[in-house]
Amino acid sequence: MASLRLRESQITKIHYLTGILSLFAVAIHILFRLIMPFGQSLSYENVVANYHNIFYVILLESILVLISIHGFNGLRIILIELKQSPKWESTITILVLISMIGVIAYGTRTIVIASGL
Amino acid sequence: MSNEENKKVQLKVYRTNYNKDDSSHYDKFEVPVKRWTTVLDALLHVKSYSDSSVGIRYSCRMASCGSCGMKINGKPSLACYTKISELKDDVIVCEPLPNFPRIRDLVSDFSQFFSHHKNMKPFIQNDKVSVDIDDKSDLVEFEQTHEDVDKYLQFSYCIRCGLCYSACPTVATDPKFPGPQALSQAYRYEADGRDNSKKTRFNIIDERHGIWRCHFAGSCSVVCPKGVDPALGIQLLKGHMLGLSKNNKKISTLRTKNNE
Amino acid sequence: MGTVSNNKENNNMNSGREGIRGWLNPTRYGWERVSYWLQRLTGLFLLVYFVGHVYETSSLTNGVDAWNSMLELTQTIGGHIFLILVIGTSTFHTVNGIRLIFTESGKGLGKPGRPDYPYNPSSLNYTQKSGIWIALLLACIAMLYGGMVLFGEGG
Amino acid sequence: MTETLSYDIIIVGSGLAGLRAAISAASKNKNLKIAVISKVQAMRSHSVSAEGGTAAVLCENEGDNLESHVYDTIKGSDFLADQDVAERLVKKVPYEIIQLDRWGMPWSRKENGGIDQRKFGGYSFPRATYAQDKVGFYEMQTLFDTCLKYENIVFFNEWFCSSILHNDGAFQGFTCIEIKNGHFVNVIAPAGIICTGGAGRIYSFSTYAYSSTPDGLDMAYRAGLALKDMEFVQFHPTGILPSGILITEGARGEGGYLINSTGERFMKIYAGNKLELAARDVVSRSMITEIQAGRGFKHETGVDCLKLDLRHLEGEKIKEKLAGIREIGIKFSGIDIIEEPIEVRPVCHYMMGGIHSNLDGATELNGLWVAGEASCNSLHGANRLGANSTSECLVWGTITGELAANYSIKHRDKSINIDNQQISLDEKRIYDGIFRGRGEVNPYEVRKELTDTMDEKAYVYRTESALIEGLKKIRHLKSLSWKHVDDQAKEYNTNFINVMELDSMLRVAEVVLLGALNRRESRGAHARIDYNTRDDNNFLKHTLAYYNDEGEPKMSWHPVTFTRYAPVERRY
Ligand SMILES: Cc1cc2nc3c(=O)[nH]c(=O)nc-3n(C[C@H](O)[C@H](O)[C@H](O)COP(=O)(O)OP(=O)(O)OC[C@H]3O[C@@H](n4cnc5c(N)ncnc54)[C@H](O)[C@@H]3O)c2cc1C
Ligand code: HEM
Ligand code: SF4
Ligand code: F3S
Ligand code: FES
Repeated sequence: MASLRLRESQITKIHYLTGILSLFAVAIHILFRLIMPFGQSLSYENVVANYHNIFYVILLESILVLISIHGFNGLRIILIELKQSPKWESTITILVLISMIGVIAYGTRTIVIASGL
Repeated sequence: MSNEENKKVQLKVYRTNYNKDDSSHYDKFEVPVKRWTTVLDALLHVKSYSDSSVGIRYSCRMASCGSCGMKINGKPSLACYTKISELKDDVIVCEPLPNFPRIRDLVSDFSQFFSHHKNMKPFIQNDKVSVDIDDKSDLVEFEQTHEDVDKYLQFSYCIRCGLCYSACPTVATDPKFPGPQALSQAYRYEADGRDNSKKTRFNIIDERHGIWRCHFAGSCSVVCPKGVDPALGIQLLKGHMLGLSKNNKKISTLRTKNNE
Repeated sequence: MGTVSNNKENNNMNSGREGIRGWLNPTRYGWERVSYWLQRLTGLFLLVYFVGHVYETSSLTNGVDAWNSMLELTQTIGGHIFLILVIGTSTFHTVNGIRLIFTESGKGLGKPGRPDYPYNPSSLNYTQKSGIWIALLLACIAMLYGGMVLFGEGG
Repeated sequence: MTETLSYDIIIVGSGLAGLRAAISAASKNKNLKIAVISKVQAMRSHSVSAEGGTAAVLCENEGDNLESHVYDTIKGSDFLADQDVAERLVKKVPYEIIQLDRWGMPWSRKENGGIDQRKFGGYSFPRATYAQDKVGFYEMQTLFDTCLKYENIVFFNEWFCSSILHNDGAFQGFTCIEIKNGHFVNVIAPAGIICTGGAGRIYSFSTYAYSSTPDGLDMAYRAGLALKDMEFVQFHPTGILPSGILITEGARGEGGYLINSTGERFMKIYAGNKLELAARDVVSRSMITEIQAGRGFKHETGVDCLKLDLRHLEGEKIKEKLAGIREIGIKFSGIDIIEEPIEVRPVCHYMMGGIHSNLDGATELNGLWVAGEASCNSLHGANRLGANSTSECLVWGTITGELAANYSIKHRDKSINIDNQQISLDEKRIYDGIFRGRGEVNPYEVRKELTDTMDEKAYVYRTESALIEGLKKIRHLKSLSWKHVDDQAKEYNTNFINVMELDSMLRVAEVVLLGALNRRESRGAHARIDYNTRDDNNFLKHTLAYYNDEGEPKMSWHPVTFTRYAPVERRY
């Protein structure tokens, strides 16, 4: 386990990188919705249609992964600054990891089903 | 000017003695002030003529020893460096520095703060030149230009008053975080060309509660009375550690005597 | 080196730490502190929204009715206000986040040098402050725009 | 029974001298356990306030030489310096400067990357090594940080030493009060070094930190050691009003002028060659003469003063080399020295006297050394040259640290039998006499009167009648019932410490006045109006004062050591 542990500087790099990458990904995601009138963009057919475009699927999946990593790491940062004890910290790390994986898995499930892969 | 002659202000001083389970409270004192009266002067006036039991730490009275940090009207400040006339207020509230364990009244415990500093290995390490002079007949100094000195000089003038430590929001919740003072000292030695220790300090601060717990809140630099700008040192150090900026210090070598 | 001190009877000493109140109050110490506070708050808010959003879209898997009833939930005044907030916070968080990535790598903070009295720390310079102001401004503009789009279309 | 802690070497004081001694001893042998006891936190010692420079001969190939530094020091001392001591200082100090550089001292640099030096009063070559105008601060920081390398140095921050324990002429340890919790603790060791610094707080108008009280001197004095040459108190020409904070001599070294109310550079009358850069005693006397002749200014507090003019230096030069005093001027005097001349007045700045010691810094007690301003190895004689004091602290810090380490290693295995009676007597003196005393007079008022008396009666110029009045006043104050501490808490009781300090001030002030009274001549910083010339026939000797339980201090004399330089008249 210990060898798997990332240095904080590496985590910080990942945090910054996921932040920047998700900016681009989200930008495209939103653009997709702005190319048609806003109201229509949310209709079931349009949304599902999007899910059948493989590039869009990859885009969505990467947004999901990037933001989950970035966001939950952000949460971890805040929580370990709040209270310090080995127990609290490992609990936090594990919980955050589980939630992160959970959200990614749950989102991926949506993508997989909706895209009919 | 004449109404300034007998001007008085009210000093509200935080009082408590933790070992005695005193409940904390504020005592109020009237003190005469002049144009140049500092908060320290006023407190010492109280101590001499009103209540000798007020606990304060002080020494140099010229902002160079770092003893007299306290929260004055809500802001961490040096008592000897804050003139009452500057505060533009008739009530001066003195409280102990936040984020330090309290001993008594305005006196706080600095042991943890000092040990953070010590953990940074704040001394020159050099594997090429012996730092301790062995041969006393061969005395040469390191060669450093003005530019070399300017890289670290600013951070050298930290008087360890702890004001930055008490203003930092991370320190407020994380006692393991070294704090702006210690981290800026780590940068001071990293930036000094006489030090060529590679990455030892990086390893010390690249920890879960290390340098990355600074989020550039900048409050440390806001309160620093000496222009140290710890926030700057810390961010520069982060840049070096991320590999996003190069530490462009020149490794100093000993001067050769005959090139004068 | 060590330091001698007798800590036996100091167990009840008040730690003096400001604790969470330390960062809950952003009104002291200037704009950088505000930026720090907003970056956190917006980050947390976005995380909540993000998790919600992932849950929201999962209704896709349950067919068109589930999706539409989920949409109805968000197409309310409250839902729109929430969305506008998301637009604002994400704009601020993104713009300020990019600024922070630069500053926290030591860029744009000025160079160390001899400090002259009265001291003006170079890291608290106006480029940085305007970065914060611009992020705030853009967030407002984005919210206005978002409001126009959302409420403009018969919301 | 009081608690006892045992170490190999105890250093009292964490100023320049104390820290240098600690490093010197610690590097000698990694197994020696070294205790550094200080009544303030280590880095808060008075030495951080030193501004101007540290004198050393570094540029021999540019025309400086060791002999010239020796002679300048001796001439500055008005020939009362022990000449072998001056020689030793000059020989050793270049090493200290370079060693500090290796340890990270931010010395100011020349264009070629070497260490720069500036002019200082009384020297025939620019010899003051400087780091902006915060020399003492940077030196302290460098030494303190270097101390952190040594695991065998232990700091006792905020411990107040009250007495020396000794037996059979040998040092044994100190009794101390841990300020944080009021505990009374003995710290014992075979070897000790006293580095408690100067005592300038016996004057009201003083450049010193509030912590510079004579408790260290008094501790030695009560243990039967002599105080030497205490009448020689240096008045620095440029203290600002009203606080007494120092404007470094470096300001004149960089080219500042002293002007009187007619705008004249009056120093040309008194020291035609060196002008403002004559030795400090000369400049201070000239200033008082000007003021008495009615050519002074009145400060808004009503005190007479003169002005220091730095306007003709460029702003950039001031910002680069005198940044600290510019800040001090703006903050504490409301004057930016780039734009306006600043009001100054001679101010108590240094005590040439101290605990009697020999060339090695050894005292009359075996196993006890003194270093720094607390010591009087007679380096400075009747007047110290600026920048020679930090040099002294460094050199004798190193010497005594090494000697104490050797001594301690030799005497390590001998067990120390402390005399419990001594301890209980001391406890009685402190707790029954002072802490639980029943005085009615406010000790802070007594202190104020004492320091005002010193300001008035033992200032730059002295007369027999004033000194006698002063002595009477001090003895009167001493006899008042002031011994009591209002604050009876144990924890961080600064009231208690203040009263302990006052106790020592009263004794040491008496020695200063008595010494001044006995020395019927004018020499160096000691200027008597009624005996206005130097009298080498009768007074080319050091004053010694020994404590006497029953009454007046016992005064005696001690010869001056000469090597090569015969006394001549001093001119600048
Ligand atoms: C404003 C100013 C500027 C100066 N500038 C210069 C300069 O430019 N160049 C120069 O050469 N010299 C200068 N000097 C003189 C020089 O600074 C001092 O002589 C020197 O710093 C003394 O150092 P020290 O180590 O002997 O003692 P200090 O630094 O005074 O330290 C004394 C130590 O003893 C401790 N102590 C005292 N009593 C007790 C006790 N009872 N129990 C425990 N601890 C105790 C104190 O806590 C302190 O740590 C200046 C002096 C002043 C006042
Ligand atoms: C889109 C571009 C984004 C960028 C450029 C970005 C950038 C950043 C940066 C640089 C930080 C670190 C701040 C610091 O160290 O103090 C940060 C923190 C954070 N971000 Fe983002 N972020 C982005 C999007 C998001 C999103 C969508 C979320 C929500 C899921 C999010 C959640 C967080 C959280 C919770 C923090 C922690 C707050 C803290 O450390 O103080 N971020 N972000
Ligand atoms: S960085 Fe500034 S505020 Fe912090 S301890 Fe040093 S001098 Fe004080
Ligand atoms: S206040 Fe704290 S968060 Fe960083 S910039 Fe200063 S250390
Ligand atoms: S008393 Fe030294 S900094 Fe205020």
